[in-house]
Amino acid sequence: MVDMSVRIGGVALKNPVMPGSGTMAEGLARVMDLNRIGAIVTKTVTPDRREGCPPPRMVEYKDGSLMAIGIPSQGPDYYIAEILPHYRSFDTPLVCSVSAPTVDAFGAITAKLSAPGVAVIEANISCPNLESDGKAFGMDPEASARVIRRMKASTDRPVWAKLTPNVTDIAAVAQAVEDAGADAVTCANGMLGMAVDVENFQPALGNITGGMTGSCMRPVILRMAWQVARAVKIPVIGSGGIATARDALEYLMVGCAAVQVGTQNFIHATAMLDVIDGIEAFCRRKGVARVRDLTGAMRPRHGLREGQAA
Amino acid sequence: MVDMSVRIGGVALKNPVMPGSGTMAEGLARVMDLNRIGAIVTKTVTPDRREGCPPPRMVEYKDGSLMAIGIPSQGPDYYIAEILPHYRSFDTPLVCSVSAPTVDAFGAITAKLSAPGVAVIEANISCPNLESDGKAFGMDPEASARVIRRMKASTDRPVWAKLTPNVTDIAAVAQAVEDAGADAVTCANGMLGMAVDVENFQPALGNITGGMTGSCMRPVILRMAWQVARAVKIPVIGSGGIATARDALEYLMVGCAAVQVGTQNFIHATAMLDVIDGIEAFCRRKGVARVRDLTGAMRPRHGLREGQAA
Amino acid sequence: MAETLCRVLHNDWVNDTYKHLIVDAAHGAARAAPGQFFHLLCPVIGENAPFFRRPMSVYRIDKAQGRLEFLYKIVGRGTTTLATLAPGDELNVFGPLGRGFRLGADRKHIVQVARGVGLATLAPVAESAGRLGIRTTAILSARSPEHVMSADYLRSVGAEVVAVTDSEGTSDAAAVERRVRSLVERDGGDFFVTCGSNRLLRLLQRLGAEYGIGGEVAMEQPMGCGNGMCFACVGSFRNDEGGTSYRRVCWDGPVFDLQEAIAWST
Amino acid sequence: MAETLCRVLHNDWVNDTYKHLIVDAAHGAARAAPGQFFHLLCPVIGENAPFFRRPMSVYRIDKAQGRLEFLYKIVGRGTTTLATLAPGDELNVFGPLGRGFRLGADRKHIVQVARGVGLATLAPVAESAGRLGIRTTAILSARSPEHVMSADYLRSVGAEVVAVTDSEGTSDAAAVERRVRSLVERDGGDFFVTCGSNRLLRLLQRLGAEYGIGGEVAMEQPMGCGNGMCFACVGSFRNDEGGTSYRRVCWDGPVFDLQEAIAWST
Ligand SMILES: Cc1cc2nc3c(=O)[nH]c(=O)nc-3n(C[C@H](O)[C@H](O)[C@H](O)COP(=O)(O)OP(=O)(O)OC[C@H]3O[C@@H](n4cnc5c(N)ncnc54)[C@H](O)[C@@H]3O)c2cc1C
Ligand SMILES: Cc1cc2nc3c(=O)[nH]c(=O)nc-3n(C[C@H](O)[C@H](O)[C@H](O)COP(=O)(O)OP(=O)(O)OC[C@H]3O[C@@H](n4cnc5c(N)ncnc54)[C@H](O)[C@@H]3O)c2cc1C
Ligand SMILES: Cc1cc2nc3c(=O)[nH]c(=O)nc-3n(C[C@H](O)[C@H](O)[C@H](O)COP(=O)(O)O)c2cc1C
Ligand SMILES: Cc1cc2nc3c(=O)[nH]c(=O)nc-3n(C[C@H](O)[C@H](O)[C@H](O)COP(=O)(O)O)c2cc1C
Ligand code: FES
Ligand code: FES
Repeated sequence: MVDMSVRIGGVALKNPVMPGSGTMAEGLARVMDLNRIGAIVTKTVTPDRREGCPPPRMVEYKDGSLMAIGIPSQGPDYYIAEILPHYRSFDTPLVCSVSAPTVDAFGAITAKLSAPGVAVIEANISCPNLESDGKAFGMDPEASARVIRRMKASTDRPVWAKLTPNVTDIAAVAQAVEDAGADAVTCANGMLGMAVDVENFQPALGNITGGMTGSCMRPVILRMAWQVARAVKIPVIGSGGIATARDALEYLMVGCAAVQVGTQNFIHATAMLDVIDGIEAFCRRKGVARVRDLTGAMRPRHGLREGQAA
Repeated sequence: MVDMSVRIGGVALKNPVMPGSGTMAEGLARVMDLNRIGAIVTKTVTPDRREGCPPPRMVEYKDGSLMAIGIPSQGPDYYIAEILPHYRSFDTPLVCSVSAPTVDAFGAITAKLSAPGVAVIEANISCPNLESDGKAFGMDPEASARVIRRMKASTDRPVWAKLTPNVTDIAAVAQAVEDAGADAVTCANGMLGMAVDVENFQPALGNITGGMTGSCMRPVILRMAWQVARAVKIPVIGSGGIATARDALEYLMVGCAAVQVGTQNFIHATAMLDVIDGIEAFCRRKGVARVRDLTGAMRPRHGLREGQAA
Repeated sequence: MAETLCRVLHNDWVNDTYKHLIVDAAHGAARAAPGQFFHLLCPVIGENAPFFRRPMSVYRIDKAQGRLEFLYKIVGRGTTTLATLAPGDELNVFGPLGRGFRLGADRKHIVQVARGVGLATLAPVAESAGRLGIRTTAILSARSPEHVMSADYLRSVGAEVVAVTDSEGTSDAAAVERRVRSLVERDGGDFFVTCGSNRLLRLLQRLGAEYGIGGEVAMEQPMGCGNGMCFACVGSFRNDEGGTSYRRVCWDGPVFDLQEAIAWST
Repeated sequence: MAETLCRVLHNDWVNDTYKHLIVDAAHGAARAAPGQFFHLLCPVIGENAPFFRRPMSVYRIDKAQGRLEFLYKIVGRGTTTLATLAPGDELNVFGPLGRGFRLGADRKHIVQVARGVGLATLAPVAESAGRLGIRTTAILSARSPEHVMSADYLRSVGAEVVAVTDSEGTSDAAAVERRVRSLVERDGGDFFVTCGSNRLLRLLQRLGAEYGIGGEVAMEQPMGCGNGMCFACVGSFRNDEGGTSYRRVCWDGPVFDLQEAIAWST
């Protein structure tokens, strides 16, 4: 028996696998038992109601996709009235992702959504589509820290900070939010990208830029998760290009305590179950008693293949 | 007849297609006529001799690769004695890429390599493998500007600045090197990534981190090229995930004057010829008389597909 | 709703651009309703590497034999590799998904107007209507008589079929309008269903408003998840407040109220 | 050296893990030398999506008929999809690449010791030596007698063949050492070539040094470009200054001086 449980910023999870915000919705419950996953993470809610980005919203690549959805949101009241009840019947902790245009508004929505049934508030300080050119709070350590401090003052729930990968020094942002009191960091959101419809000399996305996600981004985001895990003491949740247990193991070994599966849920709705089962099978095969022992289990390469290196 | 010629920072190129530094070598001349491409760009030379990164140096993905080569360099004297002569028989301008650990050393190697037969010096301020954690001059606008100023003072050749994509605000770095006198910017080098050999609990690369390149990075680097082209007046050379003419056209349309083909040269050694021919065929089909008219030809989307957007 | 590995039983050309696919899918077939769709994991072969699944309406549902049928047009990467499947091959099928047609038993005579891939989507409506004892007239619009598909099948389930084609000059808007008016005025047509053409959608919206006749339309949009999770498939729809809002074609549709839909210029 | 679309003529199992591939490649065949390799663009099929090409030594070169032959072991993604090719399919082949064996005409008796895929690499050496009138003895090491490949072919080109196998207990280092010593001491063996085993490489290095006999070894390393451009394929080699330096297996090799090579622990 492998102990699959982990503790992330004050919350006990039965296993380290959960969806990325915005990559699951009520429909998932029709496909699988949400009691099996580590946490439920809902789509980011904003204070205002918004429609999101104009279509087309998606460009496909061989090993990833570029999506500009924006945050279609119906506001916190709707969330409490309509979304929360869907998930009340599961014993899986619910992580509510929030975003807002100002520090004040981050505080207000956090307070409002600290409702019964919400276990954690995840701060989406990183969504690349909201502002032009993708500028976001998460690009600035100071601004990120301000958001988290205000959120911590507005709730008794643990606060997770979801970082943007569109930065020079992601470890610095992680340290700033840790200092500001974040209980965990999620690393990371989609990377800002774009595509051109060359036949028509126009942007392929209605929003021009979008978030690049899926397997092909894993090497880049994994490197960031490694840098973050070495910089902070709070748990790190890896999110970027996880499609299989093997991919999740990479994140755990570089120092993550848990992982979020995103785009892959769109291709195989039960992807998270395969990831959970695969991690457990790996632990069994390798004699790892507790999944949390995998966190940071990567060791330096022994005996370089060719002896001395330059 | 399509006019395929372009001018990049003072140099006339017969067409806008050239290799990325470090993705061609003498072997390419055995496969194709180097007179056909817009420029020859040689592997980065450093002042010292170095062996480069320990193997394994490569991890493959479905639509890109992660390579940690480092800069195996035999120094500028060797370059002048052994590398330059290989390319003297071609009438294609030679771009010599240089890198160095200090601003002074950047100046010195630039002066030294402003040898007969060298048309342009490209500053590799972005190589992600040289310093631990991938820190590089190119991550700091100030440091980048200092390097370019010193190089401009050390040579009468045009200087191109090759940016790193591992930054929050690539447009700011581009503006800094433009102000420092750069004649063009190349956008961009590989993105820092890593991979884990989970079976053996160790990094998959001898160097731990490496540069992620190939098609899957195109959406991200293309977005950066677009941001850079809007921020500077000097020509922008796009480099990231170009495998076909269609890919190159994306870069031209977002504002690039030329492109560099990298990883694809490893898969199809004559990839650049296909890109050149494909761009020319596109121009003919669309009635574009001069390839330079494609630069920045992207227009806003007309009539959003579904009427009014939020 | 589930992800199922099905066995391909048949995958043959119907004409020069369409193929007819039959798979063994007891579970899916048992649950699928007209207008619903399945999200198919098309194979990856060389440069044709579809990343997401591809949505396909159910064309026929054979509950008795546990078979699902699709009628599809080869247009791009996914449909190209789908076309390579041979009997015996496996196909990963996710569904049934979406909201199908709501055929109230109080309808008397359904007028369906379809073009292109819309034929596939509307075929099960005729079959269902037949079982419910509702009269159906299917106006099938196509490029040429060879491209009129499934007329025999529709007749076999009891529908009256009117084929109109570009090559015969019978498919223009005015001609179709005359047909529809006559079906309403003389034959008691009291419900419109349509799929596959913006021009025909606009026509039926106008006539529906004029005659006060309700209807439904099956919409298309490129899809990510097909299951309401990614919001990639939105299009604009008229809302209650007199404006428009985005709705998910995969989740709120693909079948929408005729008058709420907005013909997207594609 | 060029990129050529070849037609597959034959691609069949030799035993449970190896296949024998023959392609029509007039241009490549005319120029390839023993020890050189081709860089093959293996097809992309589903999850098996090799990104770079895969290097394969020429196993046989039939200049008369313009054919190239490869003998390959199925180990991963690229070789798995390579194995799906059927006669008539196309294969994109790039080469010949690399530096092959240098068989000076002054050799009298070449002793070649190969294991695994090394058999493929050394086969053309025997053929070439045969044509140059140089005697060759090939010690073929394998898991079991069924895995000893190409013994007949080697005999047909004039080589003497000694098969040693794990299952018969004849392949251990001591046994092979006795064989080689005897070939040198009694039969005038004056040049070593080897491929496919670090253990055998070390053995021949030791015996070569002891007897003052030269030799060459074909090395392997995962490759990117195969054409000296990416520097992905380096390994450590002894250099003139008594140290080691990285050299590109694709460009400086794959055939290297026996004593300069360092057995990489794989
Ligand atoms: C609910 C639903 C039901 C459908 N039912 C059928 C059916 O029964 N038979 C049938 O032949 N087709 C049907 N379609 C359309 C079918 O899904 C697309 O033709 C298919 O996804 C194209 O995939 P591809 O990889 O071959 O093309 P791609 O290479 O992805 O694209 C080729 C072209 O088709 C366009 N396209 C891609 N996906 C869609 C889409 N989902 N809708 C509209 N245009 C698209 C692209 O913009 C591009 O111009 C349906 C679509 C939906 C949304
Ligand atoms: C110059 C040269 C000539 C070769 N000639 C032959 C030959 O004639 N017959 C033959 O069967 N094989 C030969 N090989 C080995 C062959 O290239 C590899 O087996 C093949 O590339 C593996 O590809 P794959 O996609 O099937 O495996 P992958 O899925 O890429 O990897 C499977 C395993 O093989 C290892 N591997 C991958 N590539 C290589 C490589 N190039 N060298 C060593 N290990 C590797 C990987 O690390 C991994 O452990 C040669 C290699 C070289 C460098
Ligand atoms: C369609 C889509 C919508 C997303 N919406 C949100 C969101 O609302 N809030 C958020 O924090 N992240 C959002 N994300 C980011 C994901 O949660 C995840 O961090 C990212 O996709 C990287 O993981 P992946 O590569 O596994 O998809 C979204 C991603 C996608 C693809
Ligand atoms: C193996 C390899 C070696 C490289 N070496 C250098 C280098 O020495 N100097 C440099 O400026 N860029 C180097 N690059 C970056 C390329 O020039 C190019 O900018 C990058 O690969 C992105 O383009 P691509 O996606 O087309 O490969 C190298 C890239 C690769 C893959
Ligand atoms: S396709 Fe994902 S919500 Fe419709
Ligand atoms: S494989 Fe590219 S240099 Fe050898």
